Amino acid sequence: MDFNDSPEEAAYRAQVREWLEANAPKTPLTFEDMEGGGSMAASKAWQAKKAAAGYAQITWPKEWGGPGGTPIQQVIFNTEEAKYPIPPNPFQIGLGMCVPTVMTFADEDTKKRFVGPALRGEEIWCQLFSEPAGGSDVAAARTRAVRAPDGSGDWIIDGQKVWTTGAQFSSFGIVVTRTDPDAPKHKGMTMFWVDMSDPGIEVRPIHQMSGGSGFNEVFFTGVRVKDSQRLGAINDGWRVSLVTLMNERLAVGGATGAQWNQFLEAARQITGLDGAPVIKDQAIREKLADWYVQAEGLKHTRNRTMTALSRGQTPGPESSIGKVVSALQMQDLANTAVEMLDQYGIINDPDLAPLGGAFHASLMMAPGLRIAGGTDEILKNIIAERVLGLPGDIRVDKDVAFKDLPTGR
Amino acid sequence: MDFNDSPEEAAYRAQVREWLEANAPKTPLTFEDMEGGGSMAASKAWQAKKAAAGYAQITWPKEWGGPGGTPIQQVIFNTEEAKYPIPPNPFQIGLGMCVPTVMTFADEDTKKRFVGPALRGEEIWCQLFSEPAGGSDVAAARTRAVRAPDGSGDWIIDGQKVWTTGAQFSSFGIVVTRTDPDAPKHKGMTMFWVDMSDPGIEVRPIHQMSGGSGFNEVFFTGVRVKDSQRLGAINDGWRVSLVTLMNERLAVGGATGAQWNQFLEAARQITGLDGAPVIKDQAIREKLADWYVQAEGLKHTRNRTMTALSRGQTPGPESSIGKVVSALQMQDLANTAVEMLDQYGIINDPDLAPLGGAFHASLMMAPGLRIAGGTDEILKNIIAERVLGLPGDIRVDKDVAFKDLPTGR
Amino acid sequence: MNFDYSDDQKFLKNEARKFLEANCPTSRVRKVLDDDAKAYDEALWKAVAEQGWLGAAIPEAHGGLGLGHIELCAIAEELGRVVAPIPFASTVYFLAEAVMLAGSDVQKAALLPKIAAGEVIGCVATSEGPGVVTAANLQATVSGGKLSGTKLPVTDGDIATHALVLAKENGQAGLFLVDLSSGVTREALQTLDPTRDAAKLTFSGASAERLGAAGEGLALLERISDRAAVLLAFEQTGGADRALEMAKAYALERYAFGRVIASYQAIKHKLADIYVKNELARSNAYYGAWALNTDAPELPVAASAARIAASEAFWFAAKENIQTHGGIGFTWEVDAHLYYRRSRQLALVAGAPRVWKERLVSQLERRNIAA
Amino acid sequence: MNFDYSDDQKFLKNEARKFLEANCPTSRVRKVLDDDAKAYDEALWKAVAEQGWLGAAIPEAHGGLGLGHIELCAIAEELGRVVAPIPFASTVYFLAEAVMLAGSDVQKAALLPKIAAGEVIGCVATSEGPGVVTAANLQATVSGGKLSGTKLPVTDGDIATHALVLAKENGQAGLFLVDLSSGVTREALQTLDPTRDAAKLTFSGASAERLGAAGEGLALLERISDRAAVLLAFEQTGGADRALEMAKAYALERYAFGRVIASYQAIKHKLADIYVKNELARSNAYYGAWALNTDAPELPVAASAARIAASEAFWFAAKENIQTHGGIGFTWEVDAHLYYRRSRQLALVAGAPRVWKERLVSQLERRNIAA
Repeated sequence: MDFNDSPEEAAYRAQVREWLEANAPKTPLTFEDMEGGGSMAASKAWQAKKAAAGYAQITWPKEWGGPGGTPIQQVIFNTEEAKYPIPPNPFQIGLGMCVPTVMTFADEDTKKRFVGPALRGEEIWCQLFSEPAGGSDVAAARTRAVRAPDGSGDWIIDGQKVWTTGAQFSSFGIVVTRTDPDAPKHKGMTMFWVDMSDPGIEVRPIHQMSGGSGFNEVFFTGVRVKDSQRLGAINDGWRVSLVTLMNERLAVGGATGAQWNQFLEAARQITGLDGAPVIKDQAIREKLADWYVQAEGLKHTRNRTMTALSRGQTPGPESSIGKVVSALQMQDLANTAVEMLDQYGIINDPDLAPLGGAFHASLMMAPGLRIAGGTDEILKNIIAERVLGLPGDIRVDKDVAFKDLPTGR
Repeated sequence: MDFNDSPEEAAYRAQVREWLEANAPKTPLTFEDMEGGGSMAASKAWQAKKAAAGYAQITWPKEWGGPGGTPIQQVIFNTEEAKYPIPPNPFQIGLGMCVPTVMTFADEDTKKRFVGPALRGEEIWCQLFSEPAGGSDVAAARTRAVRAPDGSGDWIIDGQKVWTTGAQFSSFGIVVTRTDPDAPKHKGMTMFWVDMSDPGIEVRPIHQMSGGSGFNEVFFTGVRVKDSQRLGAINDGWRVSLVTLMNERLAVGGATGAQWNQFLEAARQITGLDGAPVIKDQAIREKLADWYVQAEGLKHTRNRTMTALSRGQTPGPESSIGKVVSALQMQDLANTAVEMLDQYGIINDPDLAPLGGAFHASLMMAPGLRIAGGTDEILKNIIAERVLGLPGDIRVDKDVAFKDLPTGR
Repeated sequence: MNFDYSDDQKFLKNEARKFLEANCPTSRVRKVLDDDAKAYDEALWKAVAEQGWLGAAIPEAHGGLGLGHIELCAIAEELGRVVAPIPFASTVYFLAEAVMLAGSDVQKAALLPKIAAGEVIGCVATSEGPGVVTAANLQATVSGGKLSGTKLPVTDGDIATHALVLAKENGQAGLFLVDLSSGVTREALQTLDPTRDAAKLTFSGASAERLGAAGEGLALLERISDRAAVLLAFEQTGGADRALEMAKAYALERYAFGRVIASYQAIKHKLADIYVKNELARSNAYYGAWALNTDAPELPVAASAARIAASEAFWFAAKENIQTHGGIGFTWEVDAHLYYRRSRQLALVAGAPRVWKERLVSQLERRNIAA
Repeated sequence: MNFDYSDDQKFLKNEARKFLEANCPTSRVRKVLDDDAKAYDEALWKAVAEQGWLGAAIPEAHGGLGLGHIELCAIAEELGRVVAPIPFASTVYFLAEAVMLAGSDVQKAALLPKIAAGEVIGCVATSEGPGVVTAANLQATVSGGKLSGTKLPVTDGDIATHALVLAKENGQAGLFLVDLSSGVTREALQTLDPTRDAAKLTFSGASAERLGAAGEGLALLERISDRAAVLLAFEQTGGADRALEMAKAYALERYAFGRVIASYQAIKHKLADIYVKNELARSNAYYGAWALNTDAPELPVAASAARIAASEAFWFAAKENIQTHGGIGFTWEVDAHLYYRRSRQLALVAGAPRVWKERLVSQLERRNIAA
């Protein structure tokens, strides 16, 4: 049990380090840099550089333009890359989920057209699955696609998608539509790729309680697409969407928001119940211990996942526990920090609140983190069913025509 | 908002106090008193006295031998009675659930035969509903009752009941049986009363992890009962059992086990992390505050229930929250107390452990308290469905013949 | 046993609910939320004054309704349900209670009628920075009846006419009544609940009259806070109940996988957990109301328990209401975050729950020794 | 990255599992549970010695297998799964580790081969009464190499041949190796886990050899406890995993309302919660194992985290396993309570989790200052 690279990994890491040292940005973008699309330009430039050097999608096979590397090589690259002040990465959903779906179901010409620009960061993709009526329930899609009445074979798409990350800067998207409402819900859907600049597609940002707008609503009004934009067979969209969702990248990312060590720092400086620093308070100390132990547990769980990758194995189910633990911790830690400030805790002005308001930001982000990408409840279902092998929830919607299913808002 | 009696209540309370002062025992039973059935004799004697004075089942109508009083009168009597060292009450399940069921469904002769002896504590009743294959699921009963082949109209009962409180000292019981396995589960059951001394009935105590044996298994082997012992129509036992369960007495009882004030006392005397008494530990203090607030919340929730009774109203749903809160608190408080002792916490010898081992006893009782009389999970379902009006769980067993239902152990 | 609102009180409460449903829909609350320049809903404040609610517990001799505190609790519960964006707590729970408890006859005569009429807005200025304010770290000073120092955050400090200020006089902590018409500069603060604004107040020689005896400012502040805590507990309970209703209503209309989500045990048990906490909070609040209304010696313990239970219940209900809503729950457009914000504002405005837990346990220790 | 058992270690672990399934079914554990006179399973102890497990981490030069600590962790995990009723922790995690860490060459030569052979049984005698033992409240005294005083509870004190005893010498706390063949009286104690017996030891002039430097007994005890904590964490994780398996198996075969109870979300999410805690515990334990095996400076922090996570996970798994079983779960006949008891025994035997939380945070404070 150690944290060492195998000889092959060490060689790869050395090569990556050398390349990064020669090519990666050394200073973060300034606010001036980021203005007027500067941030996106920097992201695209960095992606192009990585693609040229074979570091863009390391596990992609040569036929898709990748170097055909291993998952652990991707992890090594990510680890080393994170040491540099690289620009944001808006390509992941496209490269991780959308483009592989297109690659799997599209014809050779389509592949040729899309793979290169996506890999080089020239074109960004978004995934148009969720709808207002069905968040976790992708098969509840109501967005209709019907054949154009002109006999051209084209399809007309009408409906609304929601929670679409990056729609505002995406060139293309893949969209799940309902093509046979008389069939059971899983059997009447069809997948298409769409050009986001097509007339009839409108992107509106969603204003979150945290103040941010990372997600969008996307409205489809009479959007005409060619039948050649269809991915997979008609009414086979559910199976196609499963391919997309299975391509979801390994959840090796960590939690966001303020962490235990920032809490510890703040607790040293705040007056506690008896006038001593609040860090002397044993109730606070026990909470700190609990958060530390959870955070370390997650960190070393990721190490176990990476070990499996390093050994050429499929990672075990332990990789699924990350978000359900870290989102709840984020909410608890942020709330404890805010309460620790006593009356002062209501102030969230970054100039006045500790850590530039990081705890307050966490408090407002946490409710979203507990929901986005699968609610606590959905994730526990997934752990129970896929990891522990317990039965699925009883389904009442399997054998009913979609149009006859009861719906709410 | 006050805690005062209404004039009528005050008058009743004065009358009760006078009677108790003249009649209630003034000293607890000694160990010698309790030996050789002495405890049961004392219980029966006290019950007979109460019955003679009209205090046994205060809300029972005159036709059942009660004084036809109000629920709040019963509460007043209970409160005042609890101030005296009265013997245990083994009659409650019989008088609260079994006998009312008999009263509702039996003929006049049967009523005459049973009501007096039960009220006077001469005969104790037990409720034979739960079975090994179905704890919370009363309608899962497999205990068979079939007509005797001799054409007498008698029934022969075979099967096993479990979690039967007081079976070892009961004269009679009411038993749910399966009479039509071809019908759906709720439609093929029949209720009988049985004489517990009948041949073929065997009572075996259940050894609990706490060391106690408050429950029994009851085995029925070819037990013959007359058709006149049937309560309600053939195959209508589910409806009959609902009457029994609706007669469950109001959950106005408090939690058992060691409480916050005992914890506080113990925490004053135990060395904490830094050599000071552990009561100085803020983590312990916050827990104490939480337990106190919960306990006070339950106490005043009971006061709200009693207020409803006092106003002649049906108590609100708030009365259902007691056990789910107190059982979990009992487990947490006991465990914290044991951990507070550090290594010494493993010692549960009543001569060495604090409070005569009360925390350790709680620790071993709590798992049972979280289950008996409805698991935490069942109680939350009840709150969700009956109080909040949320839908019931999806039932897959409603329209299937009982014999075709899948079963485990 | 009479441990509930009376019929008259229920009638009052019901009327208050109808009034607020008509006059304080969340669209009105959002006007304060979205407008940085808007510190409170002035029209609602006037309407509430016209209802007589500001003087519900103020004696008739001082221009109030003289109803008693149970009635005020009932109103507080309804204000909490609608996350009312008005300086009710600062003015009624703190300032009016402080004046009634410790004001001179002159002060009572001068202030109480104006409070009842909505002409005076109060605020409480104790905090000076992050963490707990103590006799040792208190900086604001009164000398010769003039106050200097800085206080933040002061909820409603930007609109208040009068402040209760904790400050040192001759080296001892005292509680002072300060007229904010001069000697103070105010700076609006950015807070987590923009529907309840707060400010930084910098005093430079504002006129300050001491309330209560010299050197007993912290003890008096505790007594006032006990009274406010009970009333706040009703606001919190009202908010928690509303959050549960929102969660329940959404769970009953939202479908996932062909079923209303209210039919899933994860949601059912979550709502049951909220319900249990809310009922425990309500029962503790009732006991606090009884102690407040009868000025019982149990008040400090009862108020602490009420505040702890209500703070916990509202927080839990507010965050799990968002969770029950799923994606839409964390959008700006849905009202769930109004309750999330308010649950934090109310939990902090009169001291964080952990401060109250410590107060509770020290009192239980003393009681247990005495017993 | 190599953060898991190696193939060889997995093989060893698998063999250990097979051996214990054959040699330590719960029917064997119950023999110790039900028989007050039986302090441990002597036959199993002998068999385990024959497997070489007692000396797994003892160098070959001292009669051990010299495998290293990861292998010992693997064995500990398996012993935890079967709630083995033997003095393995006292002897191997504490006594052997103490002698290897701080013993003289003579002591090593005398004790380690006998430990490996199963001829020596160890115990740890630090506690003297309720609460935390500190330098200030420590009473046992060594004078002229002779120990007097009373220790309780001492797990395996009734069967041990040697004890590690915390006692004062010249007013300073020291850690002593004590031969229990004379100068001690033993009295069996009634404990919450009768499968792991404990005793009260009264010393009257027993021979005591100091381990480590004078006055550094508490520091040395901490270093030994760190090592033991990692190994105990594996036992706890093994127990927690087994409790989860029991709960899952029962939930998949028990029907209520026509469905296996494993199909209800309340049960599914409960088991998912157990799983999550168990995996966090396992990951922390692995890091502890790495630190133990490499004698890394991170050991104190890693050991604390491992112990805290494992104690919490086993407690949660053990109690919710009973809950999942429903009525039958709290009967004597079902094995669930064996795990409930053992979870408490293991959480307390090397100091309660709260003591470890304090240790962890003081170290994080120091590290954060240093960083």
